[in-house]
Amino acid sequence: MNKMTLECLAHLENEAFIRTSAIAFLMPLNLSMEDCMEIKTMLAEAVVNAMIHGYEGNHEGIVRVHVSYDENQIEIIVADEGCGIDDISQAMQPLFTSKQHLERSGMGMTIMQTFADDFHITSEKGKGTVVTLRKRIQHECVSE
Amino acid sequence: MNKMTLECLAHLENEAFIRTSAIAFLMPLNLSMEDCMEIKTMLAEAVVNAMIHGYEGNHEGIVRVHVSYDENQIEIIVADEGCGIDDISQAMQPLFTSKQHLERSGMGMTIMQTFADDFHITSEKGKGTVVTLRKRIQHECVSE
Amino acid sequence: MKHQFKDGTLYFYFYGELDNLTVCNLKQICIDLIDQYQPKTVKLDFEEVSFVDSTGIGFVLARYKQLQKYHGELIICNLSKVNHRIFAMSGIFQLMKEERNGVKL
Amino acid sequence: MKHQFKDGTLYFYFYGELDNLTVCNLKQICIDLIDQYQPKTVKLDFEEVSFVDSTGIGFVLARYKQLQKYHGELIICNLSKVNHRIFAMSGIFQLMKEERNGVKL
Ligand SMILES: Nc1ncnc2c1ncn2[C@@H]1O[C@H](COP(=O)(O)OP(=O)(O)O)[C@@H](O)[C@H]1O
Ligand SMILES: Nc1ncnc2c1ncn2[C@@H]1O[C@H](COP(=O)(O)OP(=O)(O)O)[C@@H](O)[C@H]1O
Repeated sequence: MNKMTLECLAHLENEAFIRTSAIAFLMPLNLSMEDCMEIKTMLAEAVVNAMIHGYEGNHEGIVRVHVSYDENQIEIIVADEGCGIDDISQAMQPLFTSKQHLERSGMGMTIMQTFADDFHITSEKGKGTVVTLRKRIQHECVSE
Repeated sequence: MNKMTLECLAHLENEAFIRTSAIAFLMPLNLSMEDCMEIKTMLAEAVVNAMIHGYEGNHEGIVRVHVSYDENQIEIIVADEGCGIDDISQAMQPLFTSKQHLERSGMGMTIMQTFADDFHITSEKGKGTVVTLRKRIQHECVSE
Repeated sequence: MKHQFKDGTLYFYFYGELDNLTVCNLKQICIDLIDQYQPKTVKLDFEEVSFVDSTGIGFVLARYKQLQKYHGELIICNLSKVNHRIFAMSGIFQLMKEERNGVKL
Repeated sequence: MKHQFKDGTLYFYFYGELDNLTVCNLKQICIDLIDQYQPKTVKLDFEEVSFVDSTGIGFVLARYKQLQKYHGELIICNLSKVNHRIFAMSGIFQLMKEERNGVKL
Protein backbone atom coordinates (compact mmCIF):
# COMPACT_ATOMS: atom_id res chain seq x y z
CA MET A 1 0.00 0.00 0.00
CA ASN A 2 1.31 3.43 -0.94
CA LYS A 3 -0.07 6.95 -1.09
CA MET A 4 0.85 10.49 -1.99
CA THR A 5 -0.68 13.93 -2.09
CA LEU A 6 0.28 16.68 -4.42
CA GLU A 7 -0.79 20.30 -4.24
CA CYS A 8 -0.03 22.95 -6.78
CA LEU A 9 -1.17 26.25 -8.20
CA ALA A 10 -3.86 26.22 -10.88
CA HIS A 11 -1.39 27.02 -13.68
CA LEU A 12 -2.25 25.09 -16.82
CA GLU A 13 1.41 24.19 -17.17
CA ASN A 14 1.10 22.20 -13.93
CA GLU A 15 -1.31 19.80 -15.58
CA ALA A 16 1.43 17.91 -17.43
CA PHE A 17 3.45 17.85 -14.22
CA ILE A 18 0.57 16.24 -12.34
CA ARG A 19 0.14 13.59 -15.04
CA THR A 20 3.86 12.79 -15.07
CA SER A 21 4.03 12.65 -11.27
CA ALA A 22 1.06 10.35 -10.88
CA ILE A 23 2.45 7.93 -13.46
CA ALA A 24 5.89 8.05 -11.79
CA PHE A 25 4.23 7.29 -8.46
CA LEU A 26 2.38 4.31 -9.93
CA MET A 27 5.55 2.94 -11.60
CA PRO A 28 6.03 0.09 -9.08
CA LEU A 29 2.68 -1.34 -10.24
CA ASN A 30 3.97 -2.02 -13.76
CA LEU A 31 0.69 -0.93 -15.30
CA SER A 32 -0.16 -1.74 -18.90
CA MET A 33 0.23 1.04 -21.48
CA GLU A 34 -3.56 1.14 -21.76
CA ASP A 35 -4.10 1.59 -18.03
CA CYS A 36 -1.46 4.33 -17.99
CA MET A 37 -3.18 6.16 -20.85
CA GLU A 38 -6.56 5.91 -19.18
CA ILE A 39 -5.19 7.19 -15.87
CA LYS A 40 -3.39 10.08 -17.58
CA THR A 41 -6.54 11.02 -19.45
CA MET A 42 -8.81 10.89 -16.39
CA LEU A 43 -6.32 13.02 -14.48
CA ALA A 44 -6.06 15.53 -17.31
CA GLU A 45 -9.84 15.88 -17.39
CA ALA A 46 -10.23 16.31 -13.63
CA VAL A 47 -7.27 18.67 -13.25
CA VAL A 48 -8.17 20.87 -16.24
CA ASN A 49 -11.74 21.08 -14.92
CA ALA A 50 -10.48 22.21 -11.51
CA MET A 51 -8.30 24.86 -13.16
CA ILE A 52 -10.59 26.29 -15.80
CA HIS A 53 -14.04 25.65 -14.31
CA GLY A 54 -13.35 25.48 -10.57
CA TYR A 55 -10.97 28.43 -10.45
CA GLU A 56 -12.09 29.92 -13.77
CA GLY A 57 -8.48 30.44 -14.77
CA ASN A 58 -7.43 32.15 -11.52
CA HIS A 59 -3.82 31.01 -11.01
CA GLU A 60 -3.91 31.50 -7.25
CA GLY A 61 -6.19 28.51 -6.76
CA ILE A 62 -4.75 25.31 -5.30
CA VAL A 63 -5.43 21.96 -6.95
CA ARG A 64 -5.03 18.96 -4.66
CA VAL A 65 -4.45 15.49 -6.05
CA HIS A 66 -4.35 12.40 -3.90
CA VAL A 67 -3.21 9.07 -5.35
CA SER A 68 -3.11 5.80 -3.46
CA TYR A 69 -3.04 2.14 -4.24
CA ASP A 70 -3.18 -1.26 -2.64
CA GLU A 71 -3.02 -4.64 -4.32
CA ASN A 72 -6.56 -4.32 -5.68
CA GLN A 73 -7.12 -0.77 -6.82
CA ILE A 74 -5.84 2.70 -7.51
CA GLU A 75 -7.71 5.66 -6.09
CA ILE A 76 -7.32 9.16 -7.46
CA ILE A 77 -8.96 12.17 -5.83
CA VAL A 78 -8.81 15.60 -7.44
CA ALA A 79 -10.10 18.49 -5.34
CA ASP A 80 -10.45 22.21 -5.81
CA GLU A 81 -11.85 24.94 -3.60
CA GLY A 82 -13.32 26.76 -6.53
CA CYS A 83 -16.81 27.82 -7.59
CA GLY A 84 -18.45 24.39 -7.32
CA ILE A 85 -21.02 22.84 -9.64
CA ASP A 86 -24.65 23.99 -9.65
CA ASP A 87 -26.27 21.00 -11.25
CA ILE A 88 -24.14 17.86 -11.23
CA SER A 89 -26.49 15.72 -13.33
CA GLN A 90 -26.47 18.40 -16.03
CA ALA A 91 -22.64 18.63 -15.82
CA MET A 92 -22.46 14.86 -16.33
CA GLN A 93 -24.32 14.94 -19.64
CA PRO A 94 -22.14 14.18 -22.66
CA LEU A 95 -21.42 17.37 -24.63
CA PHE A 96 -22.70 19.66 -21.89
CA THR A 97 -20.30 22.50 -21.22
CA SER A 98 -20.66 25.87 -19.54
CA LYS A 99 -17.60 27.14 -21.41
CA GLN A 100 -18.50 26.83 -25.08
CA HIS A 101 -16.56 30.03 -25.84
CA LEU A 102 -13.37 28.28 -24.68
CA GLU A 103 -14.00 25.49 -27.22
CA ARG A 104 -14.67 22.96 -24.47
CA SER A 105 -16.28 19.75 -25.68
CA GLY A 106 -18.28 18.84 -22.61
CA MET A 107 -16.79 15.33 -22.77
CA GLY A 108 -14.56 15.43 -19.67
CA MET A 109 -17.07 13.88 -17.29
CA THR A 110 -18.02 11.22 -19.84
CA ILE A 111 -14.39 10.24 -20.38
CA MET A 112 -13.75 9.97 -16.63
CA GLN A 113 -16.89 7.89 -16.19
CA THR A 114 -15.90 5.58 -19.03
CA PHE A 115 -12.29 5.05 -17.96
CA ALA A 116 -12.89 4.72 -14.20
CA ASP A 117 -14.27 1.55 -12.66
CA ASP A 118 -15.82 3.78 -10.04
CA PHE A 119 -16.44 7.50 -10.39
CA HIS A 120 -18.10 10.00 -8.14
CA ILE A 121 -18.18 13.67 -7.67
CA THR A 122 -19.28 15.90 -4.83
CA SER A 123 -19.54 19.63 -5.13
CA GLU A 124 -20.83 22.56 -3.19
CA LYS A 125 -21.57 25.92 -4.76
CA GLY A 126 -18.86 28.37 -3.69
CA LYS A 127 -16.94 25.70 -1.75
CA GLY A 128 -15.40 23.51 -4.40
CA THR A 129 -15.48 20.13 -6.08
CA VAL A 130 -14.05 16.71 -5.29
CA VAL A 131 -13.78 14.05 -7.98
CA THR A 132 -13.00 10.48 -6.93
CA LEU A 133 -11.82 7.96 -9.51
CA ARG A 134 -11.02 4.32 -8.82
CA LYS A 135 -9.47 1.78 -11.10
CA ARG A 136 -9.17 -1.92 -10.36
CA ILE A 137 -5.76 -3.40 -10.93
CA GLN A 138 -5.70 -6.24 -13.43
CA HIS A 139 -3.52 -8.98 -12.05
CA GLU A 140 -2.05 -10.64 -15.07
CA CYS A 141 -0.90 -14.22 -14.78
CA VAL A 142 2.78 -13.62 -15.30
CA SER A 143 4.50 -16.88 -16.22
CA GLU A 144 7.92 -16.28 -14.77
CA MET B 1 6.04 32.19 -9.89
CA ASN B 2 4.86 28.63 -9.28
CA LYS B 3 4.77 26.22 -6.34
CA MET B 4 3.81 22.71 -5.40
CA THR B 5 3.82 20.46 -2.38
CA LEU B 6 4.11 16.72 -2.44
CA GLU B 7 3.57 14.36 0.45
CA CYS B 8 4.18 10.65 0.39
CA LEU B 9 4.95 7.65 2.52
CA ALA B 10 8.58 6.96 3.41
CA HIS B 11 8.85 4.03 0.98
CA LEU B 12 12.25 4.01 -0.69
CA GLU B 13 10.50 3.42 -4.02
CA ASN B 14 8.92 6.87 -3.65
CA GLU B 15 12.32 8.52 -3.87
CA ALA B 16 12.52 8.11 -7.66
CA PHE B 17 8.95 9.37 -7.92
CA ILE B 18 9.84 12.54 -5.99
CA ARG B 19 12.85 13.18 -8.22
CA THR B 20 10.81 12.68 -11.38
CA SER B 21 7.98 14.89 -10.10
CA ALA B 22 10.22 17.76 -9.09
CA ILE B 23 11.94 17.76 -12.47
CA ALA B 24 8.55 17.58 -14.25
CA PHE B 25 7.39 20.54 -12.16
CA LEU B 26 10.48 22.56 -13.08
CA MET B 27 10.14 21.74 -16.81
CA PRO B 28 8.85 25.23 -17.77
CA LEU B 29 12.19 26.67 -16.60
CA ASN B 30 14.15 24.82 -19.30
CA LEU B 31 16.98 24.08 -16.90
CA SER B 32 20.36 22.92 -18.15
CA MET B 33 21.18 19.20 -17.87
CA GLU B 34 23.70 20.08 -15.17
CA ASP B 35 21.20 22.02 -13.06
CA CYS B 36 18.72 19.13 -13.43
CA MET B 37 21.33 16.62 -12.26
CA GLU B 38 22.28 18.74 -9.28
CA ILE B 39 18.66 19.22 -8.27
CA LYS B 40 17.93 15.51 -8.63
CA THR B 41 20.97 14.65 -6.53
CA MET B 42 20.17 17.13 -3.75
CA LEU B 43 16.61 15.84 -3.63
CA ALA B 44 17.78 12.24 -3.52
CA GLU B 45 20.07 13.04 -0.58
CA ALA B 46 17.45 14.94 1.39
CA VAL B 47 14.64 12.45 0.73
CA VAL B 48 16.73 9.34 1.44
CA ASN B 49 17.92 10.96 4.69
CA ALA B 50 14.33 11.64 5.74
CA MET B 51 13.38 8.03 5.01
CA ILE B 52 16.31 6.10 6.46
CA HIS B 53 17.54 8.45 9.17
CA GLY B 54 14.45 10.49 10.05
CA TYR B 55 12.02 7.58 10.01
CA GLU B 56 14.68 4.88 10.36
CA GLY B 57 13.01 2.85 7.63
CA ASN B 58 9.49 3.07 9.11
CA HIS B 59 7.23 3.17 6.04
CA GLU B 60 4.40 4.93 7.83
CA GLY B 61 6.33 8.18 8.01
CA ILE B 62 5.33 11.06 5.72
CA VAL B 63 7.94 12.90 3.68
CA ARG B 64 6.90 16.39 2.61
CA VAL B 65 8.58 18.12 -0.32
CA HIS B 66 7.87 21.69 -1.27
CA VAL B 67 9.19 23.11 -4.54
CA SER B 68 8.72 26.68 -5.71
CA TYR B 69 10.34 29.04 -8.13
CA ASP B 70 10.26 32.60 -9.32
CA GLU B 71 12.39 34.24 -12.00
CA ASN B 72 15.48 34.26 -9.76
CA GLN B 73 15.60 31.04 -7.81
CA ILE B 74 14.29 27.59 -7.06
CA GLU B 75 13.54 26.67 -3.48
CA ILE B 76 13.25 23.08 -2.32
CA ILE B 77 12.19 22.15 1.20
CA VAL B 78 12.26 18.54 2.39
CA ALA B 79 10.68 17.88 5.77
CA ASP B 80 10.14 14.83 7.93
CA GLU B 81 8.58 14.38 11.36
CA GLY B 82 11.11 11.76 12.33
CA CYS B 83 13.72 11.39 15.05
CA GLY B 84 15.55 14.66 14.41
CA ILE B 85 19.29 15.33 14.54
CA ASP B 86 21.18 15.50 17.82
CA ASP B 87 24.25 17.37 16.69
CA ILE B 88 23.85 19.18 13.38
CA SER B 89 27.46 20.33 13.05
CA GLN B 90 28.63 16.73 13.48
CA ALA B 91 26.04 15.56 10.92
CA MET B 92 27.39 18.12 8.46
CA GLN B 93 30.94 16.74 8.56
CA PRO B 94 32.02 14.98 5.37
CA LEU B 95 32.07 11.20 5.86
CA PHE B 96 30.19 11.35 9.17
CA THR B 97 27.38 8.84 9.26
CA SER B 98 25.40 7.29 12.09
CA LYS B 99 24.49 4.35 9.85
CA GLN B 100 27.82 2.78 8.90
CA HIS B 101 26.21 -0.69 8.96
CA LEU B 102 23.90 0.39 6.11
CA GLU B 103 26.97 1.29 4.03
CA ARG B 104 26.13 4.99 4.16
CA SER B 105 28.95 7.28 3.05
CA GLY B 106 28.22 10.30 5.20
CA MET B 107 28.44 12.47 2.07
CA GLY B 108 24.78 13.48 1.73
CA MET B 109 25.06 16.77 3.59
CA THR B 110 28.28 17.67 1.79
CA ILE B 111 26.71 17.05 -1.61
CA MET B 112 23.68 19.17 -0.76
CA GLN B 113 25.91 21.96 0.53
CA THR B 114 28.05 21.85 -2.60
CA PHE B 115 25.20 21.80 -5.11
CA ALA B 116 22.93 24.34 -3.38
CA ASP B 117 23.60 28.06 -3.57
CA ASP B 118 21.99 28.28 -0.18
CA PHE B 119 21.52 25.39 2.23
CA HIS B 120 20.19 25.22 5.74
CA ILE B 121 18.80 22.67 8.04
CA THR B 122 16.75 22.88 11.20
CA SER B 123 16.04 19.89 13.38
CA GLU B 124 14.54 19.11 16.73
CA LYS B 125 15.15 15.84 18.53
CA GLY B 126 11.98 13.76 18.38
CA LYS B 127 10.16 16.34 16.24
CA GLY B 128 11.81 16.09 12.84
CA THR B 129 14.06 17.77 10.34
CA VAL B 130 13.61 20.44 7.67
CA VAL B 131 16.19 20.90 4.93
CA THR B 132 15.99 24.02 2.76
CA LEU B 133 17.89 24.18 -0.53
CA ARG B 134 17.97 27.14 -2.88
CA LYS B 135 19.41 27.37 -6.32
CA ARG B 136 19.78 30.54 -8.34
CA ILE B 137 18.51 30.35 -11.88
CA GLN B 138 21.13 31.10 -14.49
CA HIS B 139 19.60 33.38 -17.06
CA GLU B 140 21.39 32.56 -20.27
CA CYS B 141 21.57 35.22 -22.94
CA VAL B 142 19.43 33.46 -25.50
CA SER B 143 19.99 35.03 -28.89
CA GLU B 144 16.58 34.51 -30.43
CA MET C 1 2.68 21.14 -35.27
CA LYS C 2 3.36 21.33 -38.96
CA HIS C 3 1.01 22.31 -41.74
CA GLN C 4 0.90 22.08 -45.52
CA PHE C 5 -1.50 23.42 -48.16
CA LYS C 6 -1.77 21.27 -51.29
CA ASP C 7 -4.46 20.91 -53.98
CA GLY C 8 -7.08 22.76 -51.95
CA THR C 9 -6.44 20.69 -48.83
CA LEU C 10 -4.93 22.12 -45.65
CA TYR C 11 -3.06 19.50 -43.63
CA PHE C 12 -2.20 19.84 -39.94
CA TYR C 13 0.23 17.36 -38.41
CA PHE C 14 0.16 17.25 -34.62
CA TYR C 15 2.68 15.46 -32.45
CA GLY C 16 3.49 14.66 -28.83
CA GLU C 17 1.11 15.31 -25.96
CA LEU C 18 -1.84 17.28 -27.25
CA ASP C 19 -2.97 18.42 -23.82
CA ASN C 20 -4.87 21.51 -22.76
CA LEU C 21 -1.87 23.84 -22.69
CA THR C 22 -0.60 22.63 -26.08
CA VAL C 23 -4.02 23.08 -27.68
CA CYS C 24 -4.31 26.57 -26.18
CA ASN C 25 -0.97 27.45 -27.76
CA LEU C 26 -1.84 26.03 -31.21
CA LYS C 27 -5.45 27.10 -31.50
CA GLN C 28 -5.07 30.60 -32.87
CA ILE C 29 -2.49 29.53 -35.45
CA CYS C 30 -4.92 26.92 -36.82
CA ILE C 31 -7.85 29.34 -36.82
CA ASP C 32 -5.83 31.90 -38.76
CA LEU C 33 -4.52 29.40 -41.32
CA ILE C 34 -8.02 28.11 -42.04
CA ASP C 35 -9.35 31.66 -42.45
CA GLN C 36 -6.43 32.49 -44.71
CA TYR C 37 -6.71 29.50 -47.08
CA GLN C 38 -10.46 28.88 -46.77
CA PRO C 39 -9.72 25.30 -47.90
CA LYS C 40 -12.18 22.81 -49.39
CA THR C 41 -10.79 20.16 -47.06
CA VAL C 42 -8.87 20.20 -43.78
CA LYS C 43 -7.09 17.06 -42.64
CA LEU C 44 -5.99 16.79 -39.03
CA ASP C 45 -3.27 14.14 -38.65
CA PHE C 46 -2.91 12.52 -35.21
CA GLU C 47 -0.37 9.85 -36.21
CA GLU C 48 2.34 11.26 -33.91
CA VAL C 49 0.01 12.24 -31.05
CA SER C 50 0.80 10.24 -27.91
CA PHE C 51 -1.87 11.85 -25.75
CA VAL C 52 -5.17 13.59 -26.35
CA ASP C 53 -8.07 14.42 -24.04
CA SER C 54 -11.45 16.14 -24.23
CA THR C 55 -9.74 19.46 -24.95
CA GLY C 56 -8.66 17.90 -28.26
CA ILE C 57 -12.26 16.93 -29.00
CA GLY C 58 -13.38 20.49 -28.29
CA PHE C 59 -10.69 21.80 -30.61
CA VAL C 60 -11.73 19.45 -33.46
CA LEU C 61 -15.42 20.30 -33.04
CA ALA C 62 -14.63 24.01 -33.08
CA ARG C 63 -12.58 23.68 -36.29
CA TYR C 64 -15.48 21.70 -37.79
CA LYS C 65 -17.79 24.61 -37.04
CA GLN C 66 -15.28 27.12 -38.35
CA LEU C 67 -15.08 25.22 -41.65
CA GLN C 68 -18.87 25.16 -42.04
CA LYS C 69 -18.60 28.88 -42.91
CA TYR C 70 -16.73 27.95 -46.10
CA HIS C 71 -18.61 24.70 -46.66
CA GLY C 72 -15.30 22.94 -46.10
CA GLU C 73 -14.90 19.34 -44.98
CA LEU C 74 -12.93 18.18 -41.94
CA ILE C 75 -11.23 14.76 -41.91
CA ILE C 76 -9.44 13.18 -38.93
CA CYS C 77 -6.45 11.04 -39.91
CA ASN C 78 -4.38 8.26 -38.36
CA LEU C 79 -5.88 8.07 -34.89
CA SER C 80 -4.31 5.44 -32.67
CA LYS C 81 -6.68 2.91 -31.11
CA VAL C 82 -6.77 4.68 -27.78
CA ASN C 83 -7.18 8.13 -29.35
CA HIS C 84 -9.95 6.79 -31.57
CA ARG C 85 -11.73 5.47 -28.51
CA ILE C 86 -11.62 8.90 -26.83
CA PHE C 87 -12.89 10.70 -29.95
CA ALA C 88 -15.58 8.10 -30.56
CA MET C 89 -17.15 8.75 -27.13
CA SER C 90 -18.28 12.16 -28.34
CA GLY C 91 -20.11 10.86 -31.42
CA ILE C 92 -17.78 13.05 -33.47
CA PHE C 93 -17.68 10.51 -36.30
CA GLN C 94 -21.33 11.26 -37.04
CA LEU C 95 -20.13 14.68 -38.19
CA MET C 96 -16.84 13.98 -39.90
CA LYS C 97 -14.91 11.26 -41.67
CA GLU C 98 -11.87 9.36 -40.53
CA GLU C 99 -8.92 8.23 -42.63
CA ARG C 100 -6.02 5.91 -42.06
CA ASN C 101 -3.01 6.18 -44.38
CA GLY C 102 -5.12 8.15 -46.86
CA VAL C 103 -7.87 5.51 -46.96
CA LYS C 104 -11.37 6.38 -45.72
CA LEU C 105 -12.57 4.26 -42.79
CA MET D 1 23.80 -4.75 -13.73
CA LYS D 2 26.01 -7.21 -15.56
CA HIS D 3 29.22 -8.83 -14.37
CA GLN D 4 32.10 -10.75 -15.89
CA PHE D 5 35.11 -12.56 -14.41
CA LYS D 6 38.19 -12.57 -16.65
CA ASP D 7 41.92 -13.01 -15.95
CA GLY D 8 41.54 -12.52 -12.21
CA THR D 9 39.47 -9.34 -12.62
CA LEU D 10 35.79 -9.12 -11.69
CA TYR D 11 33.93 -6.50 -13.73
CA PHE D 12 30.61 -4.96 -12.73
CA TYR D 13 28.73 -2.89 -15.29
CA PHE D 14 26.04 -0.68 -13.82
CA TYR D 15 23.42 1.19 -15.82
CA GLY D 16 20.51 3.63 -15.46
CA GLU D 17 19.71 5.43 -12.23
CA LEU D 18 21.90 4.03 -9.47
CA ASP D 19 19.75 5.42 -6.68
CA ASN D 20 19.26 4.18 -3.14
CA LEU D 21 16.65 1.56 -4.00
CA THR D 22 18.70 0.20 -6.91
CA VAL D 23 21.85 -0.04 -4.80
CA CYS D 24 19.90 -1.81 -2.04
CA ASN D 25 18.72 -4.35 -4.60
CA LEU D 26 22.19 -4.96 -6.10
CA LYS D 27 24.33 -4.87 -2.98
CA GLN D 28 24.06 -8.46 -1.81
CA ILE D 29 24.66 -9.84 -5.31
CA CYS D 30 27.92 -7.87 -5.54
CA ILE D 31 29.03 -8.89 -2.05
CA ASP D 32 28.44 -12.55 -2.85
CA LEU D 33 30.23 -12.44 -6.21
CA ILE D 34 33.30 -10.81 -4.65
CA ASP D 35 33.36 -13.39 -1.85
CA GLN D 36 32.98 -16.17 -4.39
CA TYR D 37 35.76 -15.09 -6.80
CA GLN D 38 38.04 -13.34 -4.28
CA PRO D 39 39.45 -11.43 -7.27
CA LYS D 40 42.80 -9.63 -7.47
CA THR D 41 41.03 -6.66 -9.06
CA VAL D 42 37.43 -5.43 -9.15
CA LYS D 43 36.42 -2.88 -11.77
CA LEU D 44 33.18 -0.96 -11.32
CA ASP D 45 32.01 0.49 -14.63
CA PHE D 46 29.76 3.57 -14.48
CA GLU D 47 29.71 4.31 -18.21
CA GLU D 48 25.94 3.72 -18.51
CA VAL D 49 25.01 5.25 -15.15
CA SER D 50 22.81 8.33 -15.62
CA PHE D 51 22.41 9.09 -11.93
CA VAL D 52 24.37 8.38 -8.78
CA ASP D 53 24.25 9.89 -5.29
CA SER D 54 25.99 9.45 -1.94
CA THR D 55 24.47 5.98 -1.60
CA GLY D 56 26.66 5.01 -4.55
CA ILE D 57 29.73 6.39 -2.76
CA GLY D 58 28.85 4.38 0.34
CA PHE D 59 28.49 1.27 -1.80
CA VAL D 60 31.90 1.79 -3.47
CA LEU D 61 33.62 2.46 -0.12
CA ALA D 62 32.07 -0.66 1.36
CA ARG D 63 33.24 -2.82 -1.57
CA TYR D 64 36.72 -1.27 -1.15
CA LYS D 65 36.73 -2.43 2.46
CA GLN D 66 35.39 -5.85 1.53
CA LEU D 67 38.23 -6.30 -0.98
CA GLN D 68 40.87 -5.35 1.61
CA LYS D 69 40.24 -8.78 3.15
CA TYR D 70 41.65 -10.40 0.02
CA HIS D 71 44.21 -7.65 -0.65
CA GLY D 72 42.28 -6.96 -3.83
CA GLU D 73 42.29 -3.67 -5.71
CA LEU D 74 39.20 -1.64 -6.61
CA ILE D 75 39.11 0.52 -9.76
CA ILE D 76 36.32 2.88 -10.80
CA CYS D 77 35.80 3.11 -14.55
CA ASN D 78 34.23 5.51 -17.01
CA LEU D 79 32.67 8.05 -14.68
CA SER D 80 30.86 10.87 -16.44
CA LYS D 81 31.92 14.40 -15.55
CA VAL D 82 29.02 14.93 -13.17
CA ASN D 83 29.42 11.51 -11.56
CA HIS D 84 33.14 12.11 -11.15
CA ARG D 85 32.40 15.37 -9.40
CA ILE D 86 30.11 13.63 -6.90
CA PHE D 87 32.64 10.86 -6.18
CA ALA D 88 35.52 13.33 -5.90
CA MET D 89 33.78 15.21 -3.06
CA SER D 90 34.36 12.22 -0.80
CA GLY D 91 38.11 12.04 -1.41
CA ILE D 92 37.51 8.50 -2.66
CA PHE D 93 40.28 8.84 -5.27
CA GLN D 94 42.85 8.93 -2.46
CA LEU D 95 41.93 5.30 -1.87
CA MET D 96 41.36 3.90 -5.32
CA LYS D 97 42.26 4.44 -8.95
CA GLU D 98 40.11 5.64 -11.79
CA GLU D 99 40.16 4.46 -15.40
CA ARG D 100 38.64 5.73 -18.60
CA ASN D 101 38.37 3.33 -21.53
CA GLY D 102 40.89 1.04 -19.86
CA VAL D 103 43.45 3.84 -19.37
CA LYS D 104 44.42 4.87 -15.85
CA LEU D 105 43.68 8.52 -15.04
N1 LIG E 1 -14.11 21.27 -10.90
C1 LIG E 1 -15.21 21.91 -11.41
N2 LIG E 1 -15.65 23.06 -10.85
C2 LIG E 1 -16.73 23.71 -11.35
N3 LIG E 1 -17.44 23.27 -12.41
C3 LIG E 1 -17.06 22.12 -13.01
C4 LIG E 1 -15.93 21.39 -12.55
N4 LIG E 1 -15.79 20.29 -13.33
C5 LIG E 1 -16.78 20.35 -14.23
N5 LIG E 1 -17.56 21.44 -14.05
C6 LIG E 1 -18.78 21.81 -14.82
O1 LIG E 1 -19.21 20.67 -15.53
C7 LIG E 1 -19.27 20.94 -16.93
C8 LIG E 1 -18.98 19.68 -17.73
O2 LIG E 1 -17.64 19.27 -17.50
P1 LIG E 1 -16.91 18.39 -18.60
O3 LIG E 1 -17.78 17.23 -18.94
O4 LIG E 1 -15.55 18.06 -18.08
O5 LIG E 1 -16.83 19.31 -19.88
P2 LIG E 1 -15.95 20.59 -20.23
O6 LIG E 1 -14.77 20.65 -19.30
O7 LIG E 1 -15.54 20.33 -21.63
O8 LIG E 1 -16.84 21.77 -20.08
C9 LIG E 1 -18.28 22.05 -17.14
O9 LIG E 1 -18.56 22.79 -18.31
C10 LIG E 1 -18.48 22.89 -15.87
O10 LIG E 1 -19.60 23.70 -15.96
N1 LIG F 1 16.40 13.77 8.11
C1 LIG F 1 17.25 13.32 9.06
N2 LIG F 1 16.78 12.87 10.24
C2 LIG F 1 17.64 12.42 11.20
N3 LIG F 1 18.97 12.37 11.05
C3 LIG F 1 19.50 12.81 9.90
C4 LIG F 1 18.69 13.30 8.84
N4 LIG F 1 19.50 13.65 7.83
C5 LIG F 1 20.76 13.40 8.24
N5 LIG F 1 20.77 12.89 9.48
C6 LIG F 1 21.97 12.52 10.27
O1 LIG F 1 23.11 13.15 9.68
C7 LIG F 1 24.08 12.17 9.32
C8 LIG F 1 24.84 12.59 8.08
O2 LIG F 1 23.97 12.64 6.97
P1 LIG F 1 24.57 12.50 5.51
O3 LIG F 1 25.71 13.46 5.36
O4 LIG F 1 23.45 12.64 4.53
O5 LIG F 1 25.19 11.04 5.47
P2 LIG F 1 24.53 9.59 5.40
O6 LIG F 1 23.11 9.71 4.95
O7 LIG F 1 25.36 8.87 4.42
O8 LIG F 1 24.62 9.02 6.79
C9 LIG F 1 23.30 10.89 9.15
O9 LIG F 1 24.10 9.74 9.30
C10 LIG F 1 22.25 11.03 10.25
O10 LIG F 1 22.77 10.66 11.49
